[in-house]
Amino acid sequence: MRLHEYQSKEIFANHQIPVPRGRLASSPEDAKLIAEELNRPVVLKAQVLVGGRGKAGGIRLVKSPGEASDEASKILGSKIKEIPVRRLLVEEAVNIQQEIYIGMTIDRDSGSTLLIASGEGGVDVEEVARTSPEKIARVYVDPLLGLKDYQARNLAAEIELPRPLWRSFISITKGLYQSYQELDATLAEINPLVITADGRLIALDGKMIIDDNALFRHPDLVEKRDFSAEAPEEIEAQKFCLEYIKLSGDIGCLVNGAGLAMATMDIIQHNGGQPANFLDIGGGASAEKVAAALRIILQDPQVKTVLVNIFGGITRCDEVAIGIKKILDQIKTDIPFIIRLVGTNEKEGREILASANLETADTLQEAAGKAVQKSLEYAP
Amino acid sequence: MRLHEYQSKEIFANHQIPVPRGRLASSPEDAKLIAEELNRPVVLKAQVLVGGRGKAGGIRLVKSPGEASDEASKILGSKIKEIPVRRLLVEEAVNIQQEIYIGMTIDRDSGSTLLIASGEGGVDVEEVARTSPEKIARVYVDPLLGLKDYQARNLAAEIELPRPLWRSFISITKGLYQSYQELDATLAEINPLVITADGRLIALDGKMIIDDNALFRHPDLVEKRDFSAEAPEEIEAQKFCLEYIKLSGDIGCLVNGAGLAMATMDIIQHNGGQPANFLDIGGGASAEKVAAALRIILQDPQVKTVLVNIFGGITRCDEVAIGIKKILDQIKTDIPFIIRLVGTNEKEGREILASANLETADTLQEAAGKAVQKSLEYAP
Amino acid sequence: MSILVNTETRLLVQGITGHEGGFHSVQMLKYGTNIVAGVTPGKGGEWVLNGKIPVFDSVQTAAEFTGANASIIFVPARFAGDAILEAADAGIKLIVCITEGIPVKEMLQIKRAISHKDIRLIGPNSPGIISPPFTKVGIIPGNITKPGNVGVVSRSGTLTYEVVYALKQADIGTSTCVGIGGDPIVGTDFIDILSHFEGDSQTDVVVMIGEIGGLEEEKAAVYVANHMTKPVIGFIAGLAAPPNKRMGHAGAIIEGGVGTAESKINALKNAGIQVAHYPEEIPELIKKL
Amino acid sequence: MSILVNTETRLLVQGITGHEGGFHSVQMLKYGTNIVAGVTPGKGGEWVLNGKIPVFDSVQTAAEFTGANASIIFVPARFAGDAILEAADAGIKLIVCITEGIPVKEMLQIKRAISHKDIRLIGPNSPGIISPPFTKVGIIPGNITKPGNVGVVSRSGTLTYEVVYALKQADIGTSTCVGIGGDPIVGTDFIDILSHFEGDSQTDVVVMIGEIGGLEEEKAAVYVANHMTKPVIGFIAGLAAPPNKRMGHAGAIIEGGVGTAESKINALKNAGIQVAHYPEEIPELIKKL
Repeated sequence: MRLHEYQSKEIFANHQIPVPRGRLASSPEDAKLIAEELNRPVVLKAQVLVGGRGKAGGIRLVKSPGEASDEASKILGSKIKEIPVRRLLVEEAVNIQQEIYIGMTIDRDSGSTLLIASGEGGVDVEEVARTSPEKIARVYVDPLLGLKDYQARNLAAEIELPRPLWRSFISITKGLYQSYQELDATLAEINPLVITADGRLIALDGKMIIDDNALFRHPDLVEKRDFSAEAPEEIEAQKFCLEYIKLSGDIGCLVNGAGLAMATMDIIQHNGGQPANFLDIGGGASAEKVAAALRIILQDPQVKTVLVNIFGGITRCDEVAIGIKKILDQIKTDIPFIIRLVGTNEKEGREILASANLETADTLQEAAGKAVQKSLEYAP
Repeated sequence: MRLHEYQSKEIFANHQIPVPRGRLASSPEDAKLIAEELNRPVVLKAQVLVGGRGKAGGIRLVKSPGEASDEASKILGSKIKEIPVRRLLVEEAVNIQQEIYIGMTIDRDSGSTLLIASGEGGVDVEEVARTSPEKIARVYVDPLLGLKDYQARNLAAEIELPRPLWRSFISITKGLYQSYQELDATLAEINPLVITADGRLIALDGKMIIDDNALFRHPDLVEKRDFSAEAPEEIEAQKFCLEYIKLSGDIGCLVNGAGLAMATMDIIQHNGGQPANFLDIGGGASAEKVAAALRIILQDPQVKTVLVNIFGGITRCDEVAIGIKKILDQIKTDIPFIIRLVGTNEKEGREILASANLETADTLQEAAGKAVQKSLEYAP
Repeated sequence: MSILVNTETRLLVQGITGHEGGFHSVQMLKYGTNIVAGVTPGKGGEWVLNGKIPVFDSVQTAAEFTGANASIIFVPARFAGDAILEAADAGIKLIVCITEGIPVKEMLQIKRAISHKDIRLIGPNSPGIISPPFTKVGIIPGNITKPGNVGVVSRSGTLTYEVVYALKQADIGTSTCVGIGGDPIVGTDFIDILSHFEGDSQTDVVVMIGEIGGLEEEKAAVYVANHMTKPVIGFIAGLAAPPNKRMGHAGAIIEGGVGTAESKINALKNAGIQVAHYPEEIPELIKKL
Repeated sequence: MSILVNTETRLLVQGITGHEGGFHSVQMLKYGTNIVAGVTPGKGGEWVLNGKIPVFDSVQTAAEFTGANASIIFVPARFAGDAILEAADAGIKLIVCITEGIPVKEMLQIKRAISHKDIRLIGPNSPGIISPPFTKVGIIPGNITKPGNVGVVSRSGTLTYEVVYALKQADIGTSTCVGIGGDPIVGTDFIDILSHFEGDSQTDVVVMIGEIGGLEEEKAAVYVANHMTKPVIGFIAGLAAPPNKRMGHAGAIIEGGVGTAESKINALKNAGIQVAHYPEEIPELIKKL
């Protein structure tokens, strides 16, 4: 689960990381009021969970409360990459001398958290990493020991931060690591962390991603989740703990297991078709979950065929069959279904489906071939 | 630093450990008021940092607010093992069905925290450990992983706690471990943890000892420290970070290093004398610290001779000499001093002391012999 | 001979009284696995699976009383990390964690904590291990495999079934099939299992099934090129997957251009590994060896 | 030959610009120790000790530039734990921590964290190591020892000086003297050092100086009885000490009746170790061997 910039900054502030003064505004009046309170030039920042906000016009520097109100009314209600802007962060503008990058995430390879810093932060940091990898400093954090002062200090030295800022940098880095640990984040980053014209470090933008598997420890975050900023079908999927990603093709896929779901998409493509989605119902899915998954697939207007590929292990084919039957009883659709059930309780599953008039397949290759064929034939 | 029962219980309560309702009283009126509020029989418990409070009359069960006031006026102002009672914890009385012991401390041998529990808690738990060691359950906590649920559960099973209480026991044990970790304690114990007549677990008494080396992380505890409940010469010693323990002999010792201080006491005893104290000025002591240490020694009316034994490493003999000179300039005393300085800056130290008319010694055996001799000869 | 499990395996089931644990314990028993005990805290003293299997409150006591030397974990995600450490602490040498959804940072800690012990953890989020015809420690359906000389190792769950089933349909048998688990942090990696297969007299060919993300397959390819004498057939899922939802700049910087299906397929090919286009092509490639 | 340190030792001083670090660096240099670098974060680039020793911001860079293979730590207690881990992380194999007052639980974690690495930590709260006549890594005054064939190992600081000084006064020299540190949790125990002395060709006799508390001396006694061929002389401080301020019931239960001076002296005697009554008796006992 991704956090909004303002949420990340709230968390940062609670961990002694300096952030610009400011507040959230939901209306031009709010924006004006906050600008008046701050009594200096402010920045309006659209709170939407997509990258490239700035280039899409979601960030504006304004000089007066009146201008803040005017610009806020333009951004609020507009859409950035399909997501409506409902809230703005209104913050004091900061005089930037240098942009630094600092971030941390899980490094599968070393089995630890990897901290990265660069003296050349900002939106182009990935380009810096590609062209000048020596400008990226790295530190591995032992998962049992946590981040130590010397590690943060070594980063400061490596990115050639001026010495008077080391103490502040160490404190910010430790604050970021604590935020990352306490929130069960898989990513925490400050980009840019700026050196201001008057020689202070301040976190100008922040990003955090929380491990969905650890959300049960953070009911407050789940409660405050802003669904308006996310795609509705993905919200629905998450409600049922389904992994769903919408794609651009026309063959809806329902599969158990991420690897098999990808292999199913691959074989559709290999047969000349295009998957409409990635959908993993996980292990041991109930009939309700299967029904919910199919409902999401069928809501996609591009879908011309549905391919169900279940290889039962912890998932039982009979439960899946019950789910399919349920949804077909509820929703009348002429979209063709290709069903392949193999594994645990396969026989029982097939028996349940025997009554319904559904196309089945024995092999994955056969199922994919049929699905591609049906999708080409389908005319609603 | 030892915490009072009421402090430990405050900490426990903050970590979801059930404790009896109650508050601290400094006067009979307070005690009466609290008893009225609780509106049931209460226990008055003297808050003094010594063992065996109960046997010394520091714990009383009373049935009415009036009785609470009467008994409180008897205990308050009385002394338990030389310590004046200034505060009472007034708590609701609890109906006890079984007493359990649970405690944790540093286990040097395994390099970890050792948790101990017994189904036969209470004041005689050490006796239980001696006579029926199989009734003591143990769990070692990995210092990097911390206490895990299964470990607390295994303790519950081993002490044959009724299953309906396991969940509560695990929560209490984890709460105690968290208290211990957060407060940098070297000991945390609940004794007794009682099963009440109505089948709940409640912590009836608690003890915590905080690592003095970690007190810098707990300024609040240092601030709230109750010096009235501790011996004044030990308070004075702690102010200067001196390790001082008063003993019953008549030869005051000032030594650098705990091992050498003990060896000095041992050799005094070996020569037929008795040390008046253990005093370790630590490593690298300043002249001020040495002076403070001598002031504490000289305040002990039993002292008939002072033996200073310094073997300089990180401690410099010249600093020690300056400290000795300082105190002798300040305090006029006829108590004989035996001084032995060896090691770092020994020559400079001897030169500083050359002017003062002090007995010196080359070997420890010689110093101890002289000190014992002088103590026998001394007549004030 | 099989790898990791065999007829000497004395299996303990953590979470035996749960829905999934109970169901799959029955399946394992039917297959022939020697289940000696179950653990469910608070239910010690009960007997389950038609009164055949004793339940204990802790792994410690279960291991003491039954001599269990392997454990399989079916407990819910938020207790599964604790269950792994409990098994490790009780001296269990092979721990197979089926549970999916353990927070990744908890796994970082667990993996580090057991890394210095002589313990093999398979998973989490693993379908387990099957060695036809008699032993399975996991949830891989028994009827989709047959005994044979092909070792299978995979990061996926159900995709693994697809592969061993395709092998069986083509009359090719499996020596041992190991699902190492699909989570970012798992106890055992491809190289560990490949080295076991290299040393296993029953295994003549190895099938390795990877997917996008991480660098495991790339590292395994180097291992195969340098240390394996037996032929390896590969398959990588995720060619049609959209570019990874990148984990911020940090993820992008760490992974750089690697971790994609293309990079993995290239790495395998460069190591001399034949790569199938879809699961059912694997038996065809094996037959051509 | 000496143990742990020798003329190949390339020493780094953590906290070289501090009061104690500076003072004792001068002493070590004078004694002949090969100090190659100092570390004080924020002072990298300076040169100290009459411009002879370069200062670095981190152990990592210091070790890279100077090839330091040992480190001595003089930094204040609240930073000393971090300093130990920094040295360990930078690949320093011998770390001597002089600092006193590190919180005990921090040491539990540090000790556990480095326990799987090939690192020897001496201390904390140690006077260090001296190998007369040329190498000292610590604060033991150089002029109180002379070269010889007696190995000394001790938990105490100044009591150690007392002993080596008494040896010198009796014209007995020291091969290496190691102060393992007086804190409850230290990196290296008696047995480690005893085994080094047993294997050291220069050492013919070993003096072991213990004190009350813990079980180290009792365990060492068992080791001496079973594994040492060289004679060992013991001394235990604390016979006149009042009964330990017991750490609650838990401490009393854990330690039981052991850990007292009597129990330690008995353990040593039972292992065939002669025990001196006071430090200056040690040379007498050695001369009688």
